Amino acid sequence: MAGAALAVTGASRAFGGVYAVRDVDLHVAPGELRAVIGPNGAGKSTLFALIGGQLAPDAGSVELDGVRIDRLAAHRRSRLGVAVVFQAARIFHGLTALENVMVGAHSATRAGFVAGALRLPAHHRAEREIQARALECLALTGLADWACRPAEDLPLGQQRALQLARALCGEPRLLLLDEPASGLRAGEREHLAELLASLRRSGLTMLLVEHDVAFVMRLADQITVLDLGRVIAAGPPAEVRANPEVIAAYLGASA
Amino acid sequence: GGGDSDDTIKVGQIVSLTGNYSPLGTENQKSVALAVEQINAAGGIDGRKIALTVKDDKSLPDQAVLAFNELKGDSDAVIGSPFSNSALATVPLVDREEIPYLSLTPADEQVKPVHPYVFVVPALSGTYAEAALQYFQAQKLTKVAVAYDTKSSYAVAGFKGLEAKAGQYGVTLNPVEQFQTTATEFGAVFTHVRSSDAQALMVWATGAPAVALTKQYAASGLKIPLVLTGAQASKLFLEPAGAAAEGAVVASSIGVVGDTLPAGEQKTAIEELSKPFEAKYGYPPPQFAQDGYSGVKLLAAALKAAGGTDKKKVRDALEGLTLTTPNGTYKYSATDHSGLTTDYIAITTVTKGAFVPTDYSAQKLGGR
Amino acid sequence: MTLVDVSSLTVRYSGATALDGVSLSLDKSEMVALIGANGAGKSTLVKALSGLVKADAGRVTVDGRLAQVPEGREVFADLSVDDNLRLGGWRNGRRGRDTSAIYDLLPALGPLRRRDAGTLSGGQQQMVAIGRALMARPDVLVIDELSLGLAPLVVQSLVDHLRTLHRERGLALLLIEQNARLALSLCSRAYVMEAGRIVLVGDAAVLASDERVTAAYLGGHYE
Amino acid sequence: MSDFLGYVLTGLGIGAGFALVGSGLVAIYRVTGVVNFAQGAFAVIAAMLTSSLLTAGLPHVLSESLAVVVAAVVGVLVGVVAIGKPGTDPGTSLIVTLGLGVFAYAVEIVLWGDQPRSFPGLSGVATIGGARIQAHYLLIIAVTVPVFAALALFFTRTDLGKALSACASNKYAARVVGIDVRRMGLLAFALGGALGGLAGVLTTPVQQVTFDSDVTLIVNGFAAAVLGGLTRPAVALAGGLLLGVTQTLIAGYGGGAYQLEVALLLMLTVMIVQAARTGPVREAAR
Amino acid sequence: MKYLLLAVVVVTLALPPLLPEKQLAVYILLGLAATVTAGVSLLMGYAGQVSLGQAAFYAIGAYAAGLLSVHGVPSLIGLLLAPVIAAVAAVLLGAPLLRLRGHHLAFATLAVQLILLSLLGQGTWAGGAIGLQGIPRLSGLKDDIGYAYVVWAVLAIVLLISRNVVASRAGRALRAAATSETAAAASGVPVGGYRLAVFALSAAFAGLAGGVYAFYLGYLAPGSFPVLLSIEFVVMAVVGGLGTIAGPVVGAAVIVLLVQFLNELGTQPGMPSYAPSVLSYAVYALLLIVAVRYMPKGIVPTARRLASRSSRAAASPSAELLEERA
Ligand SMILES: Nc1ncnc2c1ncn2[C@@H]1O[C@H](COP(=O)(O)OP(=O)(O)OP(=O)(O)O)[C@@H](O)[C@H]1O
Ligand SMILES: Nc1ncnc2c1ncn2[C@@H]1O[C@H](COP(=O)(O)OP(=O)(O)OP(=O)(O)O)[C@@H](O)[C@H]1O
Ligand SMILES: CC(C)C[C@H](N)C(=O)O
Ligand SMILES: [Mg+2]
Ligand SMILES: [Mg+2]
Repeated sequence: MAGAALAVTGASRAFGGVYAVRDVDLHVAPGELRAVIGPNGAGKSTLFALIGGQLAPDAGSVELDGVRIDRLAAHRRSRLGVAVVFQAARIFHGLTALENVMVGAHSATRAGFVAGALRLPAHHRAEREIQARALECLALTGLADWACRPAEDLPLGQQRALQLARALCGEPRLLLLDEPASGLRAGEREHLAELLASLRRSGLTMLLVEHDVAFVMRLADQITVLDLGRVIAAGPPAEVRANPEVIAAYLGASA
Repeated sequence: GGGDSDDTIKVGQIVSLTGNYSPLGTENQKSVALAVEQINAAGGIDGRKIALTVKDDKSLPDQAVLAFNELKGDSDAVIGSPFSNSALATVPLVDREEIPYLSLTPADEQVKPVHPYVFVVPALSGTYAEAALQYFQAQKLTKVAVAYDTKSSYAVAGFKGLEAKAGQYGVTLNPVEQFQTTATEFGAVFTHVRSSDAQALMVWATGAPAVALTKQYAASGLKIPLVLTGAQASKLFLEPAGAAAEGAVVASSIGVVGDTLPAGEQKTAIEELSKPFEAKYGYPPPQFAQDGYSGVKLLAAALKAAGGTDKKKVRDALEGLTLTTPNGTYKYSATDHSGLTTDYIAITTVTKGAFVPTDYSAQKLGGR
Repeated sequence: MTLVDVSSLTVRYSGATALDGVSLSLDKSEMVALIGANGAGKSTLVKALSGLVKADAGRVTVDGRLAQVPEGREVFADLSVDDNLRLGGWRNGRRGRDTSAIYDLLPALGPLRRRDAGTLSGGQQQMVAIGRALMARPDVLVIDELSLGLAPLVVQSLVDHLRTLHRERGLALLLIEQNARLALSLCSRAYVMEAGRIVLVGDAAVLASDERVTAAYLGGHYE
Repeated sequence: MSDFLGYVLTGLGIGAGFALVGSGLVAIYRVTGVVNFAQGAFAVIAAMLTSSLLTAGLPHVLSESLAVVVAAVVGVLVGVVAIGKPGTDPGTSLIVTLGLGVFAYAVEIVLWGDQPRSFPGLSGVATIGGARIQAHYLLIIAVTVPVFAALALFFTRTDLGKALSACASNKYAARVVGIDVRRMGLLAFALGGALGGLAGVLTTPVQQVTFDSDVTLIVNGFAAAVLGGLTRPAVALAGGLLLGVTQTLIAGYGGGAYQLEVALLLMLTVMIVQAARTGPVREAAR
Repeated sequence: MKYLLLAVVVVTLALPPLLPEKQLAVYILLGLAATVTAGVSLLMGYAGQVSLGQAAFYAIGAYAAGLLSVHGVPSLIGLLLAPVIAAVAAVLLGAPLLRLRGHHLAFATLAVQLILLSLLGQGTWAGGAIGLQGIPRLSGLKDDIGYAYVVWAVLAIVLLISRNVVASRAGRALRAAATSETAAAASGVPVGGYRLAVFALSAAFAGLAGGVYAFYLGYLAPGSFPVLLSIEFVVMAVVGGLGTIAGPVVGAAVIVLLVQFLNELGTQPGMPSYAPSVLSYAVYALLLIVAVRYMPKGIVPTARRLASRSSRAAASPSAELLEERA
């Protein structure tokens, strides 16, 4: 499935009078992997929440392939193809890893209460398909062995990977990744980087927040830098990395 | 099927042994048991002893219905709950099952219209109301405030009784205050009464709210008489209410003031209960004990007259019955299933923790 | 002098064995790194050090005051940042609750001191968790994921601060850090865990060039 | 006008009683995250006990104080059962307190029967601005206000208070910084028990208690406390007073006595409005 | 497992004619309680919502069926409308109430029940405090044995529906939303709508049971639906095991039979009049506490675990887990 185009225009969101996101413009082309970086508290997660539907913007608009989505509830945006990997591991306790991932495909089928309650064959068929797809996604994220374990028993790193598998199971067109590599070791990071690269090759549009600068530099097509809720720089990785303002606010000498 | 082949007479009793109406129910139960004991000790009715089965309705109408359903299979007669709502819930089943039912609660609806198998033992709410109105008229109290519990059929019937006959006795009711059985705060009632020109406050309630109201009344600063009804004619009201009850006017069955009656048939009937009751329990039988005891007496007389436990015959016997009990002299008939008139209601004042007939009542009672 | 001594520690979670006969020690003023893949059992070991999980076998002894930065931040979400920090000094009595040094170290927290910690961004919360642990003025500081969610600049200054504390106050440190290179450069000794066991232990500099380590924990690291 | 003042004053007295019941809920919730359904039982037990002690000839104040102490002890017992086992989540504890509340019925009926009880309080009537109010209501207000002030200061100004609050905020983190969560929880239950007991002994003289009065008590107490989000004592006091005054005004001017219903509707409205404003509860980000 | 199920069915069908009248009544009330509890279990176990007012929907169903038939609507139609009306009431109430969570929702449902009871107690149209009388019996059903079969058929249907819902896509989504609404919504689950749907479904179960109750007893009063009854349903659900299909039946059976037994015990001569209530209060409480402390998942899951531990023949644990919810 082809990735969608995202256009955030003039988006703002304040908490108790303090802007977390202020007048942000962000245009992402289909199939692009856009990184968003910036200091802690810069507004990256808030921006993601405005796109994913966890928060409503005070001003501005969010468009997906030219359709305004900023007034839609989160579950409707999911149906339009927006998927999220949260900064905190928001997994479903009491469900197995496999079931967690199957929930990710919720929008992909329509079978509702009645079909379920009456056990219509259509429901069965859909369930089988989703289960197969979920197993694939678990394999893709290296979680195949965990499929039947309760999700809360997974170590934190695996829980975050589980979120990614869940997001992928819904076959999204826009994937929001909030620090997907945090807590991962070098080997696992490498694995994740390869996975993201292959997803980009398949045409998925992605938005990536990450503090591992090297990881970002290697993967991103374009980088947008936020500070205090505003965009302070945007452009290709090399350019952003050399921007003195970005170095002063975020990267420091080490990068 | 009835107990005709058996040689005991099976009587079921539905009674509130727990819950809000248990102060009434426990007294009902004691006196019913006492009466049955006396009858059995004297050889039963035509040689047949009475076997009593007691069911607790927990002061809930639906429990009374369940209890009746359990009893209906093998009871020759049923003595009913002291809780008016329980009784009213049971009445339709009595109609269906056609078992003689002696009700120990006064709500008027039980006998208006007449239900063939339902007979009421205490004086009706309406009768209490009328007795109170007669008292008001005699005391020249023409403006009376009323407060009543909207969730007790007894209280509602009492209020309706007042309303229906107030004009006749030259009494106007104002203000009229409503509360629920669960109410605990009556400040608003008193404030309304205070800002009216009412000369007395009559309260229709049973159990907890009556006690709470009486206590708060004492502290309210209101000086007009507080008039209560038969539901309070018991130590189970006097004790919790304590000093706050002093001076309250209480309408009760004459049995409660038995001591003060002149010797005679009525006094003998009362003492038949009060002597053994007091010996056994250490206090004089309250209103509800009078009701229970009278109920068994009425039933026994009817069984004897009917010559057995055939339900239809017992019913017919009840309708033709005239009998003096601690509650007064009953005259049931086909059109009147409530035996008592205002003559059998005493108006008392709580004095030093006891019910003492008012001069008004003493005169009436002594004059008979 | 040994501050922390873990010997043959075994911990099981309803069936699964998370730690299997782990032994580890930490001397006074020693900085030790603990590295290992996801699920190796690092966090379980940390929890066992503070008695937050029970040992099924083996022994843990801690001599001196131990404070930890738990995995997953674990701030007091509806308490203010300042109260979060003060509670870090709970065991120190009243005098130990002056928070100003923390704001000097983590200036980003200054303007947030009255905010409920639950409303902070992920990285800001991580700073609170670290500040809270420092408030305990510990002899041993255990950090389960130092740089998690922190901007590079902040990591830098924290690392500098840990060095200073080590130098000036003799702080001992047990560090779990996703960036193994960083951990090995800061610490003098390191343990490597796999599947609930210690598989390697030794001098940090030596381990940093051990090929078994470089392959899994340093190899593809982008720094 | 003096009628109005009378209603308001009485309402404040009644409301202070609600607030006191609510304060115990707040104390326990703020520390353990458990909404204690057995809270009404503390009040009932203390009230029943006071009536027994007074009947046995003990003087006032001593009887009431003893009853409050016993209520605190009962609080600890409830706490031990409800949160004693490590790893019990607040939802489960809530269900346990529900069970304990019902268990209290059994104990109360055996000890004191199922009939209402009461005992005399401060007698006499005070006249304020032409309005009459039972003196005892003034006593309730006079005790409640300082209790709430102390509670608010305790939770927000003292380190122990903050440590207590930390337990509900994040139990795990509390253990991490070395707070003994279980002990703090039991302390909270003791405090809740004492506050519940205080509510019981103070309000009973103007009402009366039955073993099952706890439903009314807890509904009113919860309604008061919920205004403060179950965590802020000062707002809970305001909530209780508002509730009390609303009830007496409705009884005074509306006729009928839908006291409990008013409390319920008010509580529902407040909760729904609050929920609509704050959105779904914040999820622990683990 | 198959055989166990078959045995249960056979016993259930064989029992009514064999039971004495009094035990038959217990059997019927047990079936009704299990039906309502199935809804509570669904709500608590799968949607993470605690309802302390489930008896309100039981009452709504009962009064709906009762009032309709008292006003001449054929009893069968009354019975069918009972769950519908209860569900509609649940949707109307749930729309605002389900914004609340956890203890707030618990209190709100309790409040709703108290208000409903008060309305029923005041409303003369509903028979007021005395109750609604003269409800006819279900057409064609004269004796209690018939009701026993109706009740257990209703229970079977309700259990089947809940099993299917739980195993379905919707059920999985609900379980997910119970721990993280944010993540569930982000995965496309219309959390609010689903919550309302289960709330309505559980109300429909209660309403259906209420309808049967109305015709069985022929009389309804507000007092038949006390708050304690709602608590009882929660206790049954928790004791039996939340989120299991057999749990509600086991929980209801344990409690109803125990309370029945204690009632017998309490009404023995020589026992004080308060004995029955004291014993039953004590038993709810102790059962609940013991269950929560020593069988935190309830009887059914605990028994299942013990059984699978003893029969080592069971398939690999992962296969078992895959089967679990299916
Ligand atoms: N619910 C809230 N109430 C008040 N302030 C908030 C809330 N949520 C976020 N903020 C504030 O908004 C700002 C932006 O937060 P956000 O989470 O978007 O930062 P971020 O860029 O993702 O940071 P990090 O890299 O640390 O995750 C922060 O200062 C944060 O404290
Ligand atoms: N509460 C729990 N219940 C069951 N198993 C658990 C639990 N917590 C951890 N485990 C298991 O214990 C093992 C060790 O987990 P631990 O969290 O200690 O690993 P870790 O090395 O810290 O991983 P990470 O790098 O992801 O933080 C894992 O296999 C995990 O599945
Ligand atoms: C006078 C009593 C025997 C009746 C009781 N007051 C009732 O409400 O039913
Ligand atoms: Mg963020
Ligand atoms: Mg870890």
